[in-house]
Amino acid sequence: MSLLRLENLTKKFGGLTAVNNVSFESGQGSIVGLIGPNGAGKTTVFNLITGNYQPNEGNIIFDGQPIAGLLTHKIVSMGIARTFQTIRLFKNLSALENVLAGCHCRMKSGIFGGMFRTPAQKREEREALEQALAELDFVGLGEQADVLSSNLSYGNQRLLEIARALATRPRLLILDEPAGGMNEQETDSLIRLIRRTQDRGITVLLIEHDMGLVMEVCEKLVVIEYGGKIAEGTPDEIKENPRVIEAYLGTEEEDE
Amino acid sequence: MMQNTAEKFPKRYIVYGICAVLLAFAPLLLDSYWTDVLNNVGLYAILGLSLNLIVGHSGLFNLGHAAFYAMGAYTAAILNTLFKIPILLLLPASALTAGLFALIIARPIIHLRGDYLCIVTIGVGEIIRIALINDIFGITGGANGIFGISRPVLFGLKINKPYEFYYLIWIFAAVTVFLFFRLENSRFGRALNYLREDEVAAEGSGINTAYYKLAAFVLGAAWAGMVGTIYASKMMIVSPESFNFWESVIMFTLIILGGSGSIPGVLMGAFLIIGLPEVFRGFANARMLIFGAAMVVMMIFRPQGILPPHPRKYPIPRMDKTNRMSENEGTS
Amino acid sequence: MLLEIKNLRVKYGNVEALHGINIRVEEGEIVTILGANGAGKSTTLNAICGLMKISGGEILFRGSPLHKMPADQIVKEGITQSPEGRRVFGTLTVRENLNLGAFTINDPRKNKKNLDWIFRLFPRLEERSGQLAGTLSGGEQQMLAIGRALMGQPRILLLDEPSLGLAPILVKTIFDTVKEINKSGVTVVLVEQNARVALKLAHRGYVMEVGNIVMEDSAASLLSNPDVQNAYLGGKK
Amino acid sequence: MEFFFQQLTNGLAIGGIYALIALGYTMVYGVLKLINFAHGDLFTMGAYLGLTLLTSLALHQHLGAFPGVIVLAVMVMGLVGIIGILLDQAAYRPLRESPRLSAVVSALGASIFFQNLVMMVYGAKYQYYPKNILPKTVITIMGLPIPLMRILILLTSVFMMVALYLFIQKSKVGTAIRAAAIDQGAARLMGINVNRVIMLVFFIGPALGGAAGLMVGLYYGQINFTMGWVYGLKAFTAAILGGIGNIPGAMVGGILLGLIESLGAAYISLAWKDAIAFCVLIAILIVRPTGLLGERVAEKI
Repeated sequence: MSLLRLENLTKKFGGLTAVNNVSFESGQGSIVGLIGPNGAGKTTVFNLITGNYQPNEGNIIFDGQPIAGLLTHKIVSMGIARTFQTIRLFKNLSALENVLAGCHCRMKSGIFGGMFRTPAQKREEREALEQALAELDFVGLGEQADVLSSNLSYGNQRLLEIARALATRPRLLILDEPAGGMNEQETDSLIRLIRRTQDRGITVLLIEHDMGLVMEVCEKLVVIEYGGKIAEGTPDEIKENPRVIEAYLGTEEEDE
Repeated sequence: MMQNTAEKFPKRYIVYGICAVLLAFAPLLLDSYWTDVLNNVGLYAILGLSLNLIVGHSGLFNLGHAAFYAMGAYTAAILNTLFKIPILLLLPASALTAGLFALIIARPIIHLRGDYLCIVTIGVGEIIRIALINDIFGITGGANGIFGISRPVLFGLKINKPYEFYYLIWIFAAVTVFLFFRLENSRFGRALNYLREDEVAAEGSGINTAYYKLAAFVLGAAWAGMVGTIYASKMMIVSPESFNFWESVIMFTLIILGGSGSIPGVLMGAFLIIGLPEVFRGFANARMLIFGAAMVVMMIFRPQGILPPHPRKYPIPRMDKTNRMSENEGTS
Repeated sequence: MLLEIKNLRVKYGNVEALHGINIRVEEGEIVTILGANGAGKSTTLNAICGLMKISGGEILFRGSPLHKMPADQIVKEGITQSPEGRRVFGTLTVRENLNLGAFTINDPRKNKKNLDWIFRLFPRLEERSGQLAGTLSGGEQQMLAIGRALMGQPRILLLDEPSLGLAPILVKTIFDTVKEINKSGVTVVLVEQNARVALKLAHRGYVMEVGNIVMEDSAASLLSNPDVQNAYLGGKK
Repeated sequence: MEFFFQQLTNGLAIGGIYALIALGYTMVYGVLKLINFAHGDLFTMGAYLGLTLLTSLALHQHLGAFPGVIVLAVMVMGLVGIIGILLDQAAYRPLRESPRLSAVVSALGASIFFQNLVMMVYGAKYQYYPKNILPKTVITIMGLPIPLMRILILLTSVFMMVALYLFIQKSKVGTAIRAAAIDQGAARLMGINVNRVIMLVFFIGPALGGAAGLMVGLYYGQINFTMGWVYGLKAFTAAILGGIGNIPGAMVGGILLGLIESLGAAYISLAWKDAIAFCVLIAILIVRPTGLLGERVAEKI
């Protein structure tokens, strides 16, 4: 059963075709990796899914519903959350408040509730706070709730973005280079974090250059080059695929 | 270490308390001239608080707030002089007109980036002023404005003297502070801050940024409209020149000078910008010169404003370490 | 000795990012600085280039103190950088980018010679010389960033993560060229996260961890050092 | 036809003046991302310094009308340019690392300061340029009369704009200015002294603004200490109209705004003249949020 299905997705910027007729599916509960050389259009695919860009052609079906053309916040509330390639935290706010941003779309109170502190509003605030703290704990930042997000280390900032995304209670989590800037140990614990996310029933779609992580954690890989899909399969199949080796991995003369 | 900061009672609350008591008894100690100065301070404090939602919390450049102030003042003036509706009953009407007007003009331009939004708000402010001068629809009285606005009547008491206005204005200010304080510590207030910090990330976290920008504009405008009503009945006359560009600049400046996004900061800013030049009245001509230079110097030495906002507080319960779901303690 | 960093300290606000590091670079070497993100590698390079104020220690270039010079003077002394993230001038043409690299050199003949050399190293740049730099691919932008730094006729070329975000196949092309640049007499300081490739290229290496140098050795020894292997080379999986 | 032609040429002359002032906004914005709200007051200073130098030195009598005015213009531009550099050093340079809103308040403060300085030195009343500095010739083109003054203003402003454009596009220093506008850190790595670039920008922009002030004095004959705010606002509008940070954009925006205003005042309503300009601006920004020539860059996410 596929949760997310891309059908013949095409995106052009001016004369440049950034994404060219790409189709693939993410099964419910799976971990899918999107790999390919830099500039191949991977992040553009993510931006199309999350509504930051609108596709020129093709469909995006999430849970049976077409989502292309919807606004980003609407897509988030439908159950797709993401992290960013270049970390985009709210720098002047604490880690906790960053995660509370994710809780926002599951809350209801507005101007009136805020001004007059209705019982419903108070209950909602308390629940959001509990959930935000739980997500911080989940990624291992429970101790840093009070810390200004810009004061966190690089690796922890990536984790905080994941916590913020998880707080939206997604069914699909999209990670854009989550291991970027992490050392080996941090990457190892990231792998465990991704697995635990999957255990919560959340489907994961990720872009990553760290082949160790990709090969270990992903069940399926989709390879993109010059905006087009060139291969799709299990990590083992992809490792053997001659087109992928040529385009991406390079001829392995001596490495690894 | 995590601490339950909500339990601590910051010293600054004592200072706020003393200020509030001083304000409550100020008219007893001051003559009517200085009471009136404080009345102006109060009006600008509320205007500043309303603009603070837009500029301070949402980070939207608005240098045309006087337009909304004018909308409220003229709505009250027209309805009061034509239909003799009591001033205080017109507060909701003024809020509605100013808010609706903000909605109509902000809707198509709200997505513009900062500096572009800035010039558009200046432009809207100017268009409104010119429209008022040109006696648009034949109801604004042209360059002379509208005379003969009645005084507010509260529980049968006609508010006339400076000290009476003082309490009307400062009670309005106190209510504003109370409501806005709660608002900025709510889901709504946080949402404004998220979009100020990073709009793309806010939208990506599921926040309808366009809605919140508009909401900030409309709420800020509606509040400024209500201040306009009080102003109209205090002056008993409204004219276009009371709502020119420099009024918007004053509101904008007092926020930044006092502390953008901070309620105590905005109040402090209102005292400095409106009150201080009165103190230096003796300098006559050089007053504004010094004022301009002071703005520059102030920004150089304290760019975040005099009283920048404090981080919000949340009751973080102490957690049992053994219950941790995570396997790695956060690294530093 | 060409470049000597003695007990260098740098602060960001109140937080000290470099806690007194020592690095030496000899004429003609390729020296690599390894470490995870946030270890202070880029901070070190930016301190050398004068983009970052230092709070203690010295940076000596042939015995004269670099840390007292403004950034533009340091470029004139012969130290140029290809920065992290490439930072090409996107709305200027490739040619204009390269000319800016030669901003400090007022000899058209020299510039012509350098330009020819760079076009030999990176023929792609010549093909695209009239194009806006922002329209180049990631690999081409990296070539442009290196080419631009070479236009300043450096004695020392500082490379900050030239492999960042590039496909392995492109990384190889770039690193082969770096070797060639070094052979032509330019000393290279290479900051990398991709430790394996960097150590294969370099003569000597330093390993940084949270603002300190924790190891210093020849590249070959570092490559076979089990600690380094575990921490930076992915161990033996 | 003649009425239209008069409005057209008048609009072009005013537009040229707006464009010159707009260049100052756009150049500073390009390099520092700062709206220099005091720029309009530098324009006022140009008008007043022009008047002072004109009456005290009487160059037009010693050197002849045209050479005299040219020397005068050079002097005014130099002086206002220096004031521009001083303004930056005093009010903006200490704020380079501060939040952007603080710099805006500093700019507003500087504007209030300059405006009141001019008022204290010269008084609040209108001041008048001596009459007949330049011959009030009216020449006829294709049967239509046009004052020489208008042609001179238009030609001078176009000349300055073209010179600036070539300087920015073709010269080494001009390329350095563009580089600093894109990425200051990277520009410093090229060996560009960014502080010097900023000083240069704060010289050129105000110098052009000062020249525009002198032109207004010569063209209209009367000046006032508050004139900078109206002209400044119009020019800023022009810069946004063309796409701020964009030098050709400021020129196009300025000329366009001059034409809209002049024709709008003539054919729609004089009383609504200033409002028309803003309405056009808002309409254009709704359709093209980056201005006419502003590049539509997809934000990198």
